[in-house]
Amino acid sequence: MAESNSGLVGSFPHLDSLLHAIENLKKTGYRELQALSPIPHHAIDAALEKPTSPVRVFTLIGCLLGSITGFVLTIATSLHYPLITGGKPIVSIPPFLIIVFELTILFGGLLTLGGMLWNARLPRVHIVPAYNPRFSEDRFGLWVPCDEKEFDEVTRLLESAGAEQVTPATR
Amino acid sequence: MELKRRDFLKLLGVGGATAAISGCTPDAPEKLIPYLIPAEETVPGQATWYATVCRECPAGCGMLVKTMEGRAIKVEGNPLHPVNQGKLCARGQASVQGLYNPDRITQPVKRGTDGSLQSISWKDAEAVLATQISKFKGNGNRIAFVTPLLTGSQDRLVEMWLKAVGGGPRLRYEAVSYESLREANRLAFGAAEIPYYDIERARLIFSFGADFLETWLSPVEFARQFASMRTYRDARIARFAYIGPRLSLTAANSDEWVAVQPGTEVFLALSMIQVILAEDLATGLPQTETQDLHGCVADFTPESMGEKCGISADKIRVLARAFARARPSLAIADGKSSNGTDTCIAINLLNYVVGNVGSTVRFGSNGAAGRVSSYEDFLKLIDEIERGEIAVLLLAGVNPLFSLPDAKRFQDALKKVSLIASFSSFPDETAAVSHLVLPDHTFLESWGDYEPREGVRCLQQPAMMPLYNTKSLGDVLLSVASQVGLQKTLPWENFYSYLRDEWQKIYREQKAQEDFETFWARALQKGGVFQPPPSRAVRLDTKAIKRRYEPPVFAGREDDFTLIPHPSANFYDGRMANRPWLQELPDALTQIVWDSWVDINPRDAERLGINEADLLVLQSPSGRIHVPAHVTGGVRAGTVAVAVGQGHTAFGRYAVGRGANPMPLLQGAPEKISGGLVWVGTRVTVTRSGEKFPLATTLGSDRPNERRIVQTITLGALQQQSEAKPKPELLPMYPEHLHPKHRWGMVIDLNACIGCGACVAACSSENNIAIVGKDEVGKGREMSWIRIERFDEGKTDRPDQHFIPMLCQHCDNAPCEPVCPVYATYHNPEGLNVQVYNRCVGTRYCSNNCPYKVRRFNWFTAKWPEPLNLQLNPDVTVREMGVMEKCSFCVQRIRAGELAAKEADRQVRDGEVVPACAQTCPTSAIVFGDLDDRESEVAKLAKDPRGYHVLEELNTKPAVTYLKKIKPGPVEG
Amino acid sequence: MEENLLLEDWQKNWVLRPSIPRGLVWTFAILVGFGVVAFLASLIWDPIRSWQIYLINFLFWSGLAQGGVVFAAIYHVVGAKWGPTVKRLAEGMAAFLPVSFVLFLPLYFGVRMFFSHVREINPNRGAWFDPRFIFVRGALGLGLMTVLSVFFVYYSLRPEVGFAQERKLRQDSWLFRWMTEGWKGVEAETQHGEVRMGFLAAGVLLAYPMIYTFMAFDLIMALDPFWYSSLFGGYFFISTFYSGLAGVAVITVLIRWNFGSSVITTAQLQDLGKLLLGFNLTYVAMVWAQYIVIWYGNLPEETHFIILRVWEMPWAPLSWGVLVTSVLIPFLVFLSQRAKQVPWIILLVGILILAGLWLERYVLVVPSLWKRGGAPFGWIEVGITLGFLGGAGLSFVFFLQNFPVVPFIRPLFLPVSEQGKKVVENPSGA
Amino acid sequence: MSQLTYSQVDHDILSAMKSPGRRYYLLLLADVLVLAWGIYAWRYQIVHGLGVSGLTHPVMWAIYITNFVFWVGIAHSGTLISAILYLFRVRWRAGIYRTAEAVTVFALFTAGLFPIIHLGRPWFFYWLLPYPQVGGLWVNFRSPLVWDVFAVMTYMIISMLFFFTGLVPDMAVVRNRTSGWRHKIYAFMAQGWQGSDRQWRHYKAAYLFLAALATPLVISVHSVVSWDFAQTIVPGWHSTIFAPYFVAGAIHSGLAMVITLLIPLRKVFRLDAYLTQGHLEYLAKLIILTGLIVGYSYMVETYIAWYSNNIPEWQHFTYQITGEYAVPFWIMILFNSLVPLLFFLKPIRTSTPWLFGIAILINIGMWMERFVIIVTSLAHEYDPNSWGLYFPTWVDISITAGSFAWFFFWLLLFAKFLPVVSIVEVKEELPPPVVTKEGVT
Repeated sequence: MAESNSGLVGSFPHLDSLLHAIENLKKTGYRELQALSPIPHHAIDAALEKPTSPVRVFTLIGCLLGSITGFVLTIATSLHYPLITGGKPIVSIPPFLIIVFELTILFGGLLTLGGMLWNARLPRVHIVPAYNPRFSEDRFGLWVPCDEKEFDEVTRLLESAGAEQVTPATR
Repeated sequence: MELKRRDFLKLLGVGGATAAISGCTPDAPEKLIPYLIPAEETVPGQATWYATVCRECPAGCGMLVKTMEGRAIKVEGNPLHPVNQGKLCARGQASVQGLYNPDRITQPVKRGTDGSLQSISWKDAEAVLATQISKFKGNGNRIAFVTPLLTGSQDRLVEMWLKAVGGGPRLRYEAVSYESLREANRLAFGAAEIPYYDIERARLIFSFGADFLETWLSPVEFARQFASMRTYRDARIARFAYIGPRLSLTAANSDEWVAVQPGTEVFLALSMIQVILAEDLATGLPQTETQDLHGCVADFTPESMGEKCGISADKIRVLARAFARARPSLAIADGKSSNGTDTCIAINLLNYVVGNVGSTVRFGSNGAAGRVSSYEDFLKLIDEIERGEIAVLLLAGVNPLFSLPDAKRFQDALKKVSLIASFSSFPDETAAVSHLVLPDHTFLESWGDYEPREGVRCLQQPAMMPLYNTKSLGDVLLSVASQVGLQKTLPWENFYSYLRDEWQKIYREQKAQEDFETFWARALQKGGVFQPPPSRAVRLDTKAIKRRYEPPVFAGREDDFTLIPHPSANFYDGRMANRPWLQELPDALTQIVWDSWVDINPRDAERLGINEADLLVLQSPSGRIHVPAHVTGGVRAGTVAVAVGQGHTAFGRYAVGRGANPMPLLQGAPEKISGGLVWVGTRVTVTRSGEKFPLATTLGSDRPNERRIVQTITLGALQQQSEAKPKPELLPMYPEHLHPKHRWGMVIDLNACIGCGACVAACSSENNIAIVGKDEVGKGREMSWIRIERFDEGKTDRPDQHFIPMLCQHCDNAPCEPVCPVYATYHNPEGLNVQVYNRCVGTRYCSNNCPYKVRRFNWFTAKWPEPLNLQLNPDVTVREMGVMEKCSFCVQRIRAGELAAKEADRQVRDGEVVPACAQTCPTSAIVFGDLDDRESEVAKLAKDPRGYHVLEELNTKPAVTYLKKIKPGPVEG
Repeated sequence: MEENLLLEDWQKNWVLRPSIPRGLVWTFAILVGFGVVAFLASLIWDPIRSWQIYLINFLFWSGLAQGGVVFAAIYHVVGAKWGPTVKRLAEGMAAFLPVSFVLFLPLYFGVRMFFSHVREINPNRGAWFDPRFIFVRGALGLGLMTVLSVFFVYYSLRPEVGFAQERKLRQDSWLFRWMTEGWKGVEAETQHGEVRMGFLAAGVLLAYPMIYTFMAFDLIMALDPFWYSSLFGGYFFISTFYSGLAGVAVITVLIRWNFGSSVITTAQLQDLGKLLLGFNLTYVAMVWAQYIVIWYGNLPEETHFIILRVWEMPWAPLSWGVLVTSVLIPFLVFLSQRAKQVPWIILLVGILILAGLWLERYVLVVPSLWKRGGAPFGWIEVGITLGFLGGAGLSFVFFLQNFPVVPFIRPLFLPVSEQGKKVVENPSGA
Repeated sequence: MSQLTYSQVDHDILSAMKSPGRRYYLLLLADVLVLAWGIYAWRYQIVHGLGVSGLTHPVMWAIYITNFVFWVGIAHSGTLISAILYLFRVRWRAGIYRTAEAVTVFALFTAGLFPIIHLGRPWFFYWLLPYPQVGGLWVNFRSPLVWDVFAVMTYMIISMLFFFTGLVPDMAVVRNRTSGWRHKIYAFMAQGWQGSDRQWRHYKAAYLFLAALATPLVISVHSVVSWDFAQTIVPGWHSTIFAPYFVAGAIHSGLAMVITLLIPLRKVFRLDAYLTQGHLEYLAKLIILTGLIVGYSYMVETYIAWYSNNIPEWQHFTYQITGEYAVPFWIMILFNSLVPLLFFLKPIRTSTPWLFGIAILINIGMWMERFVIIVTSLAHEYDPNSWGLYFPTWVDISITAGSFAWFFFWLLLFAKFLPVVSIVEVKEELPPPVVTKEGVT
């Protein structure tokens, strides 16, 4: 993403002030804001107008892959080495369906996790300087990408909204 | 009889038998043989068969020994042999475990002055004997010789030898003997012999205590005849009633068990005669004789006799009429009580009045059992010993110290003998007191011959070179003879040459066209020279009949229990107790293994507060034993029964300290008339010792619990249905699968099965079944692939027992297969349910899902103490710890048969592939073959109206079809 | 949102009642008539056909109604709050229960016909299969079930009806006076009712599985006296509950068109969709759990029932039809989030499920009884089925016309516990 | 808990992770000793063969499989609480789901051992895994045991994913408060979490879908386990109701186990504010439900055994209630379906001692249930001649004891090294800090 590397981080003790700040900044035309919070909150997502996560697609693909694998595995191996057991047909679909089901879930689960890591850009070794440990505890952070000449304005907007401190940070 | 192909194959091998002594066979089988130049008939992986004769009991069944790489691994019946016609009993099957018994005496031993045993060379051993012999040579019968029942050349050699060394007396000692029978025949018909009983032809049989399916005379032969007599022909079936206080296996196979008071059989017989004569049902008697006879039996009215015997008068009448009307009928008796001879005479008369003598009872064949020296003679010998008249006592293959009632006395007497030489192959009780042991070969390693009855001359040839440094009795005698300077009288350098000379005589009397060598080779191939039993007419000596028929007398307190000791089906007189297979072969009636027990009636048990497995004390005037109780309706109230055979104090690891030996309880006086041992003549006090003695049994519950595993059909019902009713066709859940080449299957006729267990022993021998011992069996961990299940449908005090061999059913829809995660078991294209040992990881899921519970799991690594491992069948995998195993329909034999057929470029013939169980089954109850082949016997039998599948409702589609047991109901007049 | 209803809205709310076209009522009435005629005619014409289709419809419609009430009961027990109107509509389905109880009585003759042969086939269980015994235990069970359900609904309605009486919000009627005997003022009544409903709901939830299990065993499983499956009872009451849910969904959508989305929100529709999806899976799990075990075990006494229905003509296509309509299609549709929010999709799927489950009852019952060729379907079947439809329709219309569809008392007069707030509903009771 | 603040939450929960005292180490030591003994017993069995256990013909399965089913069952409640209740947006799960999930994971560790322990040739256990073996022969997909392999493996993987995904944000908190090697470990587990809105968005989505997948999975797993029995034709095993019956039973025992663990946990770590009596009461209510389902199953099983006219089935039932194993049977009836009904009484389900006691009884009862089902059915099968009994030996018992030690070993570590209550989810339950009156909706 073409984001500029410098920016400011506002730290808020209250959720609603964070939301105000987002509103104001958006009004003033700042984009690509990034909120940092100890908990997820739908209000934040709403304020930032982020699209719904594409992880669901990964899950779907995983499930499809899983069931296909299940069918191929069971049927192909049975045909490759056909042994009659208990008079049951070589390709006994009912038992195979159980394998199919389990693999569907397994692959679905794995790709879901994969999808999350991929989309959330995890794992990451370097944590952005914008991050402040208290953002995992009891503070809400807002990172505004902007260059030096915008600093004052942004700082004003953040503080007016109720930021207790505003610090410059690079990505 | 025509030769089946596979029999012929076996016989081919025999051709080279002569090579056995010319030393071509590798002498030490456990040594690896380099096959660069294969020895004549030892082709690696190729079985060679030798014909010989079974010497485990006096019956003299023909035997074929399968050897591979120069070692005997399996025995089967000789199909050409008139006595057993290819069948063997469990004991016969176990003879290889005698050969490979880990406790055999491997070389001569001498007891030092301090009583310790030193092993010495044969030279020295024979020298010791020779010096003693020459010392007492000639000066008046100082040398006594006791052998088991020998016949033919061996017997003559012993006689000659003893004569030559001026010795005597000579005894043919058998613990199980028939003096009363022989004597009764002498008195009644002037023929002191054991006649030939034609059970097959009889329409009705009364057995007065003769257990002819287990131990009596020639069980295998009788079992075969019994089965064929019992077959359902033109809507009829011959009946069989057993008269005696104990429900033996034989009795369990009867239509009716008449549990009379012990020893009163004679009166039942007499009153039957009385009825027959009174109601004028006799046949083939001149009027005068009839009246004459009637005179002697007039007082024996059913009423008076009835309560003597403890049964109703009407019953007697019914039996009598039935016996007279069924033509021919047959009555046989054992005569083991104090009035045994009277009993047998009465039975003779019974047979006589209805004209059985000459038809189902034929004299002239002179059965070998009749040549046994009487028990009285042995007592005489003991007297002589006590008087110090015997200096040298030679004991060859007999164990009187175990089987004599008053063994104690004999043992004390022996102190007076300066040399006791035993020729025993095993460290038995008798060998344990001998000064010198000159171990004989087992019969599988030695030459000899045997004549079970006139006209049946069996050749006994070694199947392999001796396993140990042993020497055959004949050879020892001859070499000793030469050492004491008797070359003139006994010129032969070894027994083999002597035997051939003897057979020259037979050759001459045969007046055969071929030269001797061919005759000899053919004899070896066929296992001997066989002719139909000669028959001789006899007349009844009425004087003998006019006698006072004694009531039985018993030693011991009046109100005590009558003791019924009986030879055991597994151990005979105890000589088989060192065979692990037989120890682990469940007793047919109790499924108890590795032990002995006393049968006691529930009513008595209740009275005395005795429960199953309470350790009881049996006290008789002459001795006492401790033995656990088995509460069963199989003995008449007031009697207790103990099997002979267990309770050895010496005899190797498998026999020592197991169970109890009842013989010491017997008061041991001989029967007045015949001089035989009175078996049923002692009363014992039964008390609880307070201890428990857990008995190991393979039996879960013998109640059918409505599962209909054994199915029976009444004669009436059978006569109704002519052919099998078509079963309602079920809609299949899965598509059907086919068997392109073969569909191996089996039919088991429950009407023929007598529950003897020969199949179980044969299976163990063929398939390397592990022996697990008493404790493990107690936990249910026995390994046998086939078992005889017993279901008891009668009241507890009147058992009605049915037997069914249970083995893997090789189901089309086998529940065991699909549950295996690793395909260790599956259904092969020939219809076999195969078990792949190498795949098995041991989840044991298959066993859980097998409704027939025929799968066996290897809980531990199986052990075969040296040299028992030499018996292992190289064609069958020895299974590892942790894998499942089960009946394979003897797949190794199937493959062999298919291979033979392939080489000959033809189809597998019906009857060409026979599993071990079917092969040995004395009654041919088991038939195996290809169900796809419409012409095969098995396919035909499978359609029999009596056919059914066990647990049919489970839709497993088994390959084994059972034929319902026919229940004709009790004997009707 | 019910929390901030204002007092003046009540009047509106009360008056707010679905405008039911007269035509609809008449149609239902005509259908009933048609059904009765068809039934009576067929009794002479071909009694077995009329009785088996009668049984099928009885099972289907009673199950449907009962399922609705059970849903309401669960909603109550777990203290759910997400859709009072939906719950009220579910309660409304109880209106058919008394009718269905009455409809069970004539079934005695049907039962006698069905089980006439059993004694010979299966003597050991003859007494158990005695038609009188089956009928009596059935009647007792259904009676209990109906009483519990109706009283549960009664205590839910009583405060509102009484309140309306108090405020003269609607013209007086005998029904209302009877319903509000001994009125103790709205607050007391509400509190009191709440307690009663708690017990009755528990009663309904305990009785329903047992009674419907034995209905399944007696009126369906026993029709084939040799077949048995221990899960069959559970399978059946899950199936009826599933049909109940579908019914609720259908009604909810219809009412929504009538009232607009202010009363029944999209969120509520979506929740209904989720529930349907959940029970769709539960239902298929029940079918599967029975099928796989019987398929694998391959025991004739079990398989014959399945084989006949799944692989033999003419039943096979019907059985597979059940799976497609009541399981497969709904599953695929409801996988999508959006589909659960579109009323007409929910309506269609709901109807599809109901049709499928009706067919399921047909396939369960008919092959056991019908020994002639083909699958009986004609004017008899159609007629009687429509008759039942009419009956059910009328009774529900009766409910709509007499009782408030939007509950408004409880939110006002019931203090909501802290925990109560926390519990978002958990209708499966899991 | 509305009076709590965010930092208070952090402090309370993290204080449980302070370095442990002597009591803890003693407990750990005792546990490890039992574990070692169990391992010795297993080694003994591998060397000498399965014969050293009480297993025999015909009872080829006994308490090893009992333990397997028992532990898989224990696992289920964890997934129920963390996944199913999550889907139903049940808020009270927040306090307990972390522990419940830990129970799931560790129970699966334990359960997974028994299929190997009970093998005749455990050194070949990998033959059960799907890979081409001799001649391209794979496993037999028709075998319920192979279904087991797939089901349990999948279950183990998914529940671990779920567990660790749920941990990530908390790990960030711990990371920020630790230093040195601990910091490194937690930093790794936190995966560089910083709580940006993007991370949260995808995280929540993933978590939701994992929950949605885990729900049908948990049902399937115990159904598959039940089919190990139901697919056979063994009287007492072959029954269609087994799948739902086992699932209910599994959750029944699982909930009981969670209660048994939570009660000491909240006591020791003083987490009463987070694991309230209310939580336990909800669990008790769920136990009523599962208990009723289990009871229903017992009843229907009996009815069908009678109704079916199937002689082995009916005799099996009568054997159960009267035979050698009657005591375990009646224990199972009493503890599983009758005792839990006491929870209908509010005073009982709100009293900690009662809760604890009854939970223990249910654990025992559910173990007995599996034992009864497995052993009695095998002991009296179709062929009366080969009926037999099973009695455990010291080996069976030691291995069983060892398995419990193994489970608690992990649990003890968990209690010290990971937050036993989810920090983030507790915070989510609190009203977010705001300045304005009406708050944020």
